[in-house]
Amino acid sequence: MALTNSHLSHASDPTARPVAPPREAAPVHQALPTQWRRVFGLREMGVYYALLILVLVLAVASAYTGRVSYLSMQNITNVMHQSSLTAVMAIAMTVILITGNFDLSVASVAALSAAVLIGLADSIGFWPAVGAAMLVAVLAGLLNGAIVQYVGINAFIVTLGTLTAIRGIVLIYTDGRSLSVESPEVIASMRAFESGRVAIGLPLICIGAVLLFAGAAAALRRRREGRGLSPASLGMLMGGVCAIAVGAVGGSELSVSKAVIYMLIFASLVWFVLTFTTVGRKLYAVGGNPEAARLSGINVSRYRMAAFILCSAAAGFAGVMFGSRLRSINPAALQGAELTVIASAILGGTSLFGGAGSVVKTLAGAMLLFTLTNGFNMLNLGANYQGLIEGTVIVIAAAIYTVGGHGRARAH
Amino acid sequence: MALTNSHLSHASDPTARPVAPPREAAPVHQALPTQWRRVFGLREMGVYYALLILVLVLAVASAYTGRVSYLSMQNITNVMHQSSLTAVMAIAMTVILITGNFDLSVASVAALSAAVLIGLADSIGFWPAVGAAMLVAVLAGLLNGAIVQYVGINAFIVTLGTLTAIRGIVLIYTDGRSLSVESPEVIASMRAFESGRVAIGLPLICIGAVLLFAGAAAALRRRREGRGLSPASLGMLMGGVCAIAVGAVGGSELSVSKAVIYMLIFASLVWFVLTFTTVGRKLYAVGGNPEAARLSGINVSRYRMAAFILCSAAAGFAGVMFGSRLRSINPAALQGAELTVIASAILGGTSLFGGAGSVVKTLAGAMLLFTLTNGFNMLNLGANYQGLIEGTVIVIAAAIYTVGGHGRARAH
Amino acid sequence: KDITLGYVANSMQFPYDAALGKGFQEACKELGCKTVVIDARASVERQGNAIEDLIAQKVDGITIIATDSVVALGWVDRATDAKINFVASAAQIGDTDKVPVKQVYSKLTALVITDDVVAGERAGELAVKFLPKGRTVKIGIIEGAPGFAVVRQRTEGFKKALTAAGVKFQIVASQPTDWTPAKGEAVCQNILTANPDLDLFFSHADDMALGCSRAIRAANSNVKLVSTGGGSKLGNDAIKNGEIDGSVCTKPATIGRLAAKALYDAATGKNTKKAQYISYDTPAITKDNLAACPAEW
Amino acid sequence: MPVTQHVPLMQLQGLSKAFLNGAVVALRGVDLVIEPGMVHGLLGANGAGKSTLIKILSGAFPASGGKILWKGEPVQWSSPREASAMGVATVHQHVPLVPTLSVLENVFLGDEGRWRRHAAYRSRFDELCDRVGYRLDPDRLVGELAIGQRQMVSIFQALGTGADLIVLDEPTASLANDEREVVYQTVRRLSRVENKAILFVSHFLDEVVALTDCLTILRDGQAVMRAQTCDMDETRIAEAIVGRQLVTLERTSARTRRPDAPVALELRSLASPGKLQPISLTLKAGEVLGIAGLLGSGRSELLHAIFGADPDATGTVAVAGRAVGRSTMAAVKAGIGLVPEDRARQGLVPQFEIWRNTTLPALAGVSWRRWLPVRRHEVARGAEAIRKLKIKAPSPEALVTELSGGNAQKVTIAKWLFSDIRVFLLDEPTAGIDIGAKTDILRLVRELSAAGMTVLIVSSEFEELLAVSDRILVMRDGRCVAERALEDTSEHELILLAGGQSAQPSLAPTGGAQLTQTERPWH
Ligand SMILES: Nc1ncnc2c1ncn2[C@@H]1O[C@H](COP(=O)(O)OP(=O)(O)OP(=O)(O)O)[C@@H](O)[C@H]1O
Ligand SMILES: Nc1ncnc2c1ncn2[C@@H]1O[C@H](COP(=O)(O)OP(=O)(O)OP(=O)(O)O)[C@@H](O)[C@H]1O
Ligand SMILES: [Mg+2]
Ligand SMILES: [Mg+2]
Repeated sequence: MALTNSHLSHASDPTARPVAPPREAAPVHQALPTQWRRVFGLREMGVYYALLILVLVLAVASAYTGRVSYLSMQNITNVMHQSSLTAVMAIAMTVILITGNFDLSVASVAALSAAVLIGLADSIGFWPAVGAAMLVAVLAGLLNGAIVQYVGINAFIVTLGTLTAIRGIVLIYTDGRSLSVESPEVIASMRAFESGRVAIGLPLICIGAVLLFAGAAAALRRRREGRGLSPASLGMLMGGVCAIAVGAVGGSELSVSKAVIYMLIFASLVWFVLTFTTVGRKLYAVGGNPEAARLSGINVSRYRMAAFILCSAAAGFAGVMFGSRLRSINPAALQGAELTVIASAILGGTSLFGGAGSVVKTLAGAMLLFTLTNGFNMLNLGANYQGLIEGTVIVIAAAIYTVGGHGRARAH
Repeated sequence: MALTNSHLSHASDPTARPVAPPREAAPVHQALPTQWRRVFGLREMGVYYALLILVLVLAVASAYTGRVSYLSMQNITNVMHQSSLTAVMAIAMTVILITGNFDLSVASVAALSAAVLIGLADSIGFWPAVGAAMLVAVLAGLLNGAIVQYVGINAFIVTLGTLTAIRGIVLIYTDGRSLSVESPEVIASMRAFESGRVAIGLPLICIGAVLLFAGAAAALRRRREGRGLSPASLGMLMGGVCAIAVGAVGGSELSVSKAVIYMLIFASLVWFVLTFTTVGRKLYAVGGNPEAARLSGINVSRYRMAAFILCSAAAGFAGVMFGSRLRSINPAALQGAELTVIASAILGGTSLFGGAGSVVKTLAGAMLLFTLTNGFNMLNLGANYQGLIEGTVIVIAAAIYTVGGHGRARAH
Repeated sequence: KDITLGYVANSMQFPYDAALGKGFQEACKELGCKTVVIDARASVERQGNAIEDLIAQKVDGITIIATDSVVALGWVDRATDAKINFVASAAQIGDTDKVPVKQVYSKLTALVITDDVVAGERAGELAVKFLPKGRTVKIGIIEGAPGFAVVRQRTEGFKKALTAAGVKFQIVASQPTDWTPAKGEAVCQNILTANPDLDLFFSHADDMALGCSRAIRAANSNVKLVSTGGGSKLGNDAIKNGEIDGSVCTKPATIGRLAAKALYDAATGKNTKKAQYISYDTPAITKDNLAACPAEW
Repeated sequence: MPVTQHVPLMQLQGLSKAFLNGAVVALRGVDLVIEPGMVHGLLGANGAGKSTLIKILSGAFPASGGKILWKGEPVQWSSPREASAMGVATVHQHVPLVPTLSVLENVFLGDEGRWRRHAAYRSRFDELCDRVGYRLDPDRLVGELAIGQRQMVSIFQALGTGADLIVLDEPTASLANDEREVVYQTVRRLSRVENKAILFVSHFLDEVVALTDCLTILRDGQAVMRAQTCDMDETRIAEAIVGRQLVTLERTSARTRRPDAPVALELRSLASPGKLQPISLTLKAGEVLGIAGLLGSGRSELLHAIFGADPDATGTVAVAGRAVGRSTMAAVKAGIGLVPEDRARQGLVPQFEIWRNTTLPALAGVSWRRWLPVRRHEVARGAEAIRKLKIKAPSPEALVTELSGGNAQKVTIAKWLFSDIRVFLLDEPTAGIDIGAKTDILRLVRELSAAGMTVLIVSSEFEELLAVSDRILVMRDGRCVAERALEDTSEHELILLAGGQSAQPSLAPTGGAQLTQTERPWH
């Protein structure tokens, strides 16, 4: 009697924690629906749903006002291009937030790196200048990390300080002028590095095929083991179909800028490390409970340092992309971008208290924010109303996943 | 650390500090010298020392460069006047941080309240407009608090959203233009309300006398009980002497603007409530461990709501002061001020994770930041170098108290 | 007696403000006076505090790029009450909606300014040359940030010129940036996607035009790009390369010099006239007459 | 019994530790020898220094003096990493786990492998489950687990490393009987079959006697006794721990019942969806109700529902005939107090000193005009708590984070002693409390009841329940499955009932019990 009862409550209310005795393993046949529900529940998928709803609303609105289709390939790749800089920083910010820290200085570091690139490229060439810019960025990360971890000052105030100080250095370095590159070779390298478009039709079809294959393999294996379809394999199958469809429709004309490619590569790398390696697990552990991590023999300071350095390096890379894109820099460049960066990460469900966050969702968060401004521009919404709408959408998007899921965010 | 657990480890980062915090306190016979050491140690007094050092450096520098004396009464009252708006918001921010929340929207709320004041004052008169402005601010606080506490969304993302949305409302309300007041009566009321100067020579002497008296009484009582001088009574005695000295030297010429008076009154009120009342104790408990507070019969949501409302009301009041001071409002007014506000609180040692913070130290933090810019202005430091210096000083000031005191983060 | 003059920039991070400060300092050096330069970092409050601090230092003259024109009225009053000469640079003092530019606030020593309505008109006149005749043309406007008076003034002048030339036009998009090239690029990209048949972009400043030109090139579009608030080094280069079709010459350093001169004359009693209106020529620039506008910022 | 090797696995020589610059001395020269294949019991009163010793030998922090020899070699580990690399695995008292990671990942948290999703982890986990004989869902988030399950996770964690020395700091304090049994079997197998050395800390003397081979008793940071367990019995151990004669608490058969006492607490179909089935109950003033059950049987949920801390709860709670609102504030106002089971998470404010924590629920009582707390009174109350509950702390000014586990637990109890509380809800009040203090607390419960207070006490030690309760309620799966008057039951029966075997169903509820049949149709 008791069992039936607790199982009933199990099935009928996934959010309430069942009182099932912990001693018995959850019966396999019962685990499936809840797993599905969790994976496709608001808490896990909230930010994607929010993004989807926004895109739908904008598509309908633009169709209604008789403009060019909002969902054109060009517009979608535009949004990706526009969000690429922020997304790169937001991905690294996710990592730093996962470790339980905070970095307000990213935008300043990016500006500094761009300034170094632009300032040096003419004299020492593009690639050496990129090296110098990245070096400067990494040093900034070292500085941040060392002060936070070894002096032990709160990350918020440290990076607020370096935000100001590094912006000051940019001002000193540029002496309040806009810098630009002159040399045609450098300009050519920059263009090749950043703005060149890459056809992605074929690669997309390949990736789709791989996904389909992997998904089918996983599904078959599970079938053989007598278990049903898992959400992961369904996801892979669906993703594969989508990729192939988009690739086939877009064909060889489908192309994105290199910035988007870099962003996607960086995101995949970080996602891979976080999801599949022990380094990832340790990063989550360091943020989730630093004391537990320390007692398990994890070098907490080192992982947190590494996150700071990664974050600044990513900012440096964003700066290099920024510099190459505009081939000039003014001292106010990227000012205030840190809030957009952090907002992307948090919209993606990253916890400010460490221990939870996901790169893919952060990406969705960034896309959400840039889709919004893109939508404003496409619909030519009055400048005065944009702030109100943007703020409201942010809160609503956050509400979608918060209200949907009680309890804790998963670490990935 | 005896209680290591994910909740508690946030309170004092265990990795940044050694696990066994060397603390000097203890058995009763030892209590006196250690009490002194604690009270005058860097951890407790760090921000005051930082402020003192900064003022000394600036005074010497300005004397050395032969400019008007930095420590002139006029300059000191100027700094107080300049910091008053930020200080009012920072004090309320301290309360919200103590309860373990966060409010990024203060600057927008202040701008909205100023806009309402300026927009309505001509038609409905100054005081009714003040009422309307405060009402709007309180509503904004209610909105923030309700979304955070009852929908359960993270305060950072909510207030980032309302920061944007409320700024959008300001933009819509002002239609992107500067508003200003015309009516001479309103201008007169505004001037009387905000900029009027109040002679404080006599009150200062009175306060000094009261302090001296209270300090002496406390010291005598302790003497009678056979214990030595307590730091508190010494503080009161010294404060009293200083107040009388300043009052006597400044005489009847000593005056500060009403904004400073309001700020001081607000600070004293909040300080009193936090330090001496049950409400204050509960606010600290709510931030220190919300679950424990809840299980001790404290209505956590209500206290956190109240903190949001207080914060927005303070922002509204700051907006009223701002509007009265400038008698006009530009839609971009106070943009970015939230970071200064939060920086003041955190420089004052307030924890971002709740449960610790002190109004007086926040005040010192705000003074520190404004003394710095004031010093730049007085010393004619190259504008390019200001950012770098300001950032560095912020980090150093934070270092002073962090490095000074390991361990024991007390509630106040 | 030593003469000390103060300059409070809106934000030194804008090359425009920095160039104005450079011109100001150079002129002061030539005139033999000291300078105090303060950066208000785009905050009204900070600018007010800076002016208070300058008054406390008893400088002989102050010039500012007002962050907020209306608010600045109060500062002018306060400074002149303390018998300090005040010159407004690059931005009007007083309610820009109600007071014409040339009606200078009476307590000011001088207003040294680019007339932005006129600059907008110059851009409009330039645009007319590039626009096809005989049909309603579609125009996209790349605004600065909301809340700035110049945003309205430049658009106003631009439209005035088009109307005067009898061009039939439709503003299909008018979107804000925050005066940065990065936002300029994004906004142009989006507007172009939404309106592939656009004829011309009008940008409120060279900075956004720079970003915009990248977007136009990336889209392989041949939409024209006209800017105002030009005369910057990067902008002139872009005009030379044909990335921007034309702009309007502005000269912040000249403004700084003129402001310093006006303050110096007032402080030394050479010219105590109040409420002078000082402006300079703002010609439209294209590839052909770039030499007429040596870049000052 | 395996052969004792000549070189002991670990040897501690003159270990000492001082906190706060010498103001608190936790260890004063402790010697300890740990041999493989032996279960070494480490005993001592609260604050004796057991956890400190363990933290030192697991590398969590350095000693102030003394030496650690590992397999005869002096070692000086400066981080937990080195200790675990050498082969020391530790279950700390305050279960440090990562709440945002799954059970599986917590178990292999420190593992050095390269891949996070390695299939081997799952098989190793299954193996561990089999080895221990306890199943946990590997994919649950640790943050969602109850404290007992978290305890099991950290035991798994220690076992997963394959260490030579396994240190268990009060592993059973938050466990119920069944889980305890699992731990005992594991410990026995580890030492007997796998020849591991075990250092075992516990306040339960029966399990110490049953489980350990030899023991060391600490008192005030000094080892006061070393012995083979077979030479000792519980009474002697208890005396050595507390340093005085202990009077055992006899069962309450001689207690005076007050059938005419007024009804103090009444529950009417109190329920919480998914957690608690409807329950109705009436308690008289002065009555002590024990609640028995296994881990996760819903006992805590019941107390939380009564206390208004469960927002989903339905039904009514009435104190002295008046219905109480559904909030903790209303509950406290009505005179209900709750001592939660998880002191760190639910009981204490870490930034507060002992005195601030003690007075938190009843600030008005120490305040001038109910809103200005008088510090003098508060500190006096803190001192009073220290005296009354024998809390080992330098002064009321000590921060609660500086107390030993048991002493922190006492502070959570002290919180309610001074307020105007009529109904006490005690959730595992004796968890982690030493044998001496345990009797003190049980005696306190009796004193409260004698003074007319009503007490609901949850304990996994049924003996304890039998010692103080008038009636005992048995819970399983969120339901009340039985109710027994004290005279009608025994520990054996309670264990059977809690575990799900039906004991004679004929025994009807007695006393003031009002278990309405309609609400429990399955009975
Ligand atoms: N971080 C610390 N700061 C100050 N004192 C501490 C600290 N940690 C422990 N102590 C003190 O050291 C003494 C020993 O504590 P320890 O935790 O070792 O006791 P224990 O024997 O484990 O007790 P329990 O059975 O209650 O867990 C106690 O008096 C405690 O107050
Ligand atoms: N199978 C389970 N699934 C989910 N949660 C469970 C399960 N078993 C127990 N719990 C947890 O246990 C709680 C219910 O048990 P509760 O803590 O009330 O039991 P208890 O009898 O007090 O046990 P304990 O002695 O551990 O406190 C729930 O809050 C839930 O978090
Ligand atoms: Mg212990
Ligand atoms: Mg429980």
